[in-house]
Amino acid sequence: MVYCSPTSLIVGTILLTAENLSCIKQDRLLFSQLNFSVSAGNGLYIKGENGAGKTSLLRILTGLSQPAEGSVLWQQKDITSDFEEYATNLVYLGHKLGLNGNLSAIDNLVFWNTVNSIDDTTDLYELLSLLGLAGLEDMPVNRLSAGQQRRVSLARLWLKPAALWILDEPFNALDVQAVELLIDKIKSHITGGGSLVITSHLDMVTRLNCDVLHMEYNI
Amino acid sequence: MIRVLNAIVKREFKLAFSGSFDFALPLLFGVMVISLFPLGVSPGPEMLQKIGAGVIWVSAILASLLGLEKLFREDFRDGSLEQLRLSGQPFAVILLVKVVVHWLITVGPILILSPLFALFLNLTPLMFEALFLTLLLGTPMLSLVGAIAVALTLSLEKGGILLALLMLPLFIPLLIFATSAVNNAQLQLNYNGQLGIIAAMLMLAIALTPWSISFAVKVSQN
Amino acid sequence: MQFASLSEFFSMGGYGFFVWLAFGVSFAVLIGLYWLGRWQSKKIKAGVLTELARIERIKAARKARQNKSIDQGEVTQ
Amino acid sequence: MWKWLHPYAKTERAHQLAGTLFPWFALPGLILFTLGTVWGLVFAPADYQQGDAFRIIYIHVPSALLSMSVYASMAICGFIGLVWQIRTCYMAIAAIAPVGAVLTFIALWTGATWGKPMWGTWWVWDARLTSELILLFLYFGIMALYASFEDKLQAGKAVSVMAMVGVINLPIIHYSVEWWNTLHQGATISKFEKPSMAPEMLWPLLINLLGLALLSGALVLQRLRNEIVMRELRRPWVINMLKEQ
Repeated sequence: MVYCSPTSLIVGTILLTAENLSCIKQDRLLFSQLNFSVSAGNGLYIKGENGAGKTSLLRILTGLSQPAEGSVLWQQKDITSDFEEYATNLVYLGHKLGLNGNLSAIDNLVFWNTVNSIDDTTDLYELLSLLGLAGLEDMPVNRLSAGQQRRVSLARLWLKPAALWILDEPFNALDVQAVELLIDKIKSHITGGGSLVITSHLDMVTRLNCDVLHMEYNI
Repeated sequence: MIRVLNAIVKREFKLAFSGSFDFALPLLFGVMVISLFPLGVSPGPEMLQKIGAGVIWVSAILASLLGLEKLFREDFRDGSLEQLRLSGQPFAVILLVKVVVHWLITVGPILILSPLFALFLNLTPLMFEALFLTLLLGTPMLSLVGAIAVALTLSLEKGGILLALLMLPLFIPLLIFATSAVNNAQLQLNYNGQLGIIAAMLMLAIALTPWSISFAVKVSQN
Repeated sequence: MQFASLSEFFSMGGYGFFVWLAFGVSFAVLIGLYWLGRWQSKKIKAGVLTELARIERIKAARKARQNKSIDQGEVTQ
Repeated sequence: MWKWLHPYAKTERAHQLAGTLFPWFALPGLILFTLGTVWGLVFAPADYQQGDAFRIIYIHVPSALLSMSVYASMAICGFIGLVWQIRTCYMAIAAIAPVGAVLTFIALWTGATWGKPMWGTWWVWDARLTSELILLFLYFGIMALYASFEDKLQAGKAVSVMAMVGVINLPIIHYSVEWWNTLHQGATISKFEKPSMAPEMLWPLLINLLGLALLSGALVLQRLRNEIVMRELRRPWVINMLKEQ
């Protein structure tokens, strides 16, 4: 398995392309004919009111949902043609954190590392203390607060050298320090040649110098 | 790949046996259903021997239904299933491993305690042998086919009764052949035919279900 | 013609009750299904009107909100 | 603009097609069904063993045969829908399932009313009645599953999978039940089996089969039209069509 580590990409190459995407949820057309691309060293900030379909769009970009029309391309190839390869280049943080509440932060991350075939070189304890979770590493995740749980899930951004980050409201429940930490991490990811698709209701994202896609609530 | 599967197996066992007795609930449920029958029908040893195979199999089906409900549910709710799908590993294989481990954890105890059931319902040793073999070959099929329905109802709040409505009709052939095998054993007849049919159904399930389960999960995640 | 008289036809050789019960209920169920479909289609038509009204409300609310934000000098895309 | 309108155009076309086809199914179906029923009830000879109770066969056998094949057609729709991603197929499943359930119910009901004079009891665990009962559960499962989803596209995919699982199981269920039946009560079954039928008995049966098939088709088309309208409520063509009426 070959990783597309962010640094190996030339800034400006188009990585992710959305072609004519449209999405229907509960018989309502959320969006249609959406075209955009995200290149290496660039981010896309998706803005829009509740119910505009931001999360649905993000899930389509990850390949978890199928669009009603159109396709998502990764380096000019349809993601469904080799989904496993696409997935190795992707970190997705959604509304659901993907952490089992009965397992500790360490157990969760070690498991995630293994299934993602990431060799354990990072010191997880060090990483978790960087995220402000020192001393909570081996506590079952459901005993942590919402913000702490989200920090655990953010650790994935440090662990997997993926070219594309798709982050759905990553700042939710985070305190100021954690927000700053995450913004720094995202900035270094982008300057390192990675690319990013992000939604947020916070204006923090304007500091990231991203392209903006405004989605309207479609009746 | 082996490392990944190993990690999944370990995680499932850890979750099943860490503190909670959830894994034993289907077994307890099965034992209780079985012990209701002598009370409800008649405690006469001959009567029990006659209905024994059917009772044990119906209880096994209900118990595995109860156990299956939990399969995937927690992982779907907390998003682990999404992360697994985005892990770059073949999703169908991962899910198949989860089903197999789930079968070991919830149905395994039922198999181990099946001598007790045979004792309760006055089955002869020959009948027990047939019962054990049919359970061994039949219950994996229950788990595999049931997993499709479970995966389809993941995103629904009220899974339980709908799940029963979807799955129970599909299990009728298994019930018929399994009980008839045990009844044959009671009459000291050959029951290889029935076992063969159950084995064939299991093979068919192994061949077709992994793909269907992963497709069904994807439908739920959509 | 197998029956000499009408009353003989209705009695169906003594099985009249069962034969007419079988046919009667079957016809009733089929006709019932047809009428259910008719009734549904009427209900849908009524539903469309409420749906259209809802869309109008959303549009109006959005317009009002846009006007307000323009008044406050916000830039909207 | 046109490109994303394309899939809706398809449902619009399906809606029109269903509307055009409806009278072609309904009228011949009605005529044939009436013809077959009158023939069966009035002109066909009575069975020498069962007398006039035998005439229930003219509704029981067509509905029993159709209930099975309707399930198969539902699974075919599901397969087409999943493979080619056609939303109209999912809607067709939703339209077919209640019709199939009604046919199954008719088969069960007429079987019971036939059984009472023949066996002296309303219900016997006879092979055909048992498989029809299981089939009814399968239909109920499909309908309940479809109704449970908020998102009907997801519902359509789910019932497609379920219908295909069901259709693989249906022959297994059918033969296992038949086998089980011969095992347990070989004696009663012969009474219910179709006697070798004289042509004057067979013709009305075939006519009724065709008539009921066409009528079921008409009912499916009617429900399909409803389902399409319900699902495409926001499309301009639906709104215009409903406003015109």
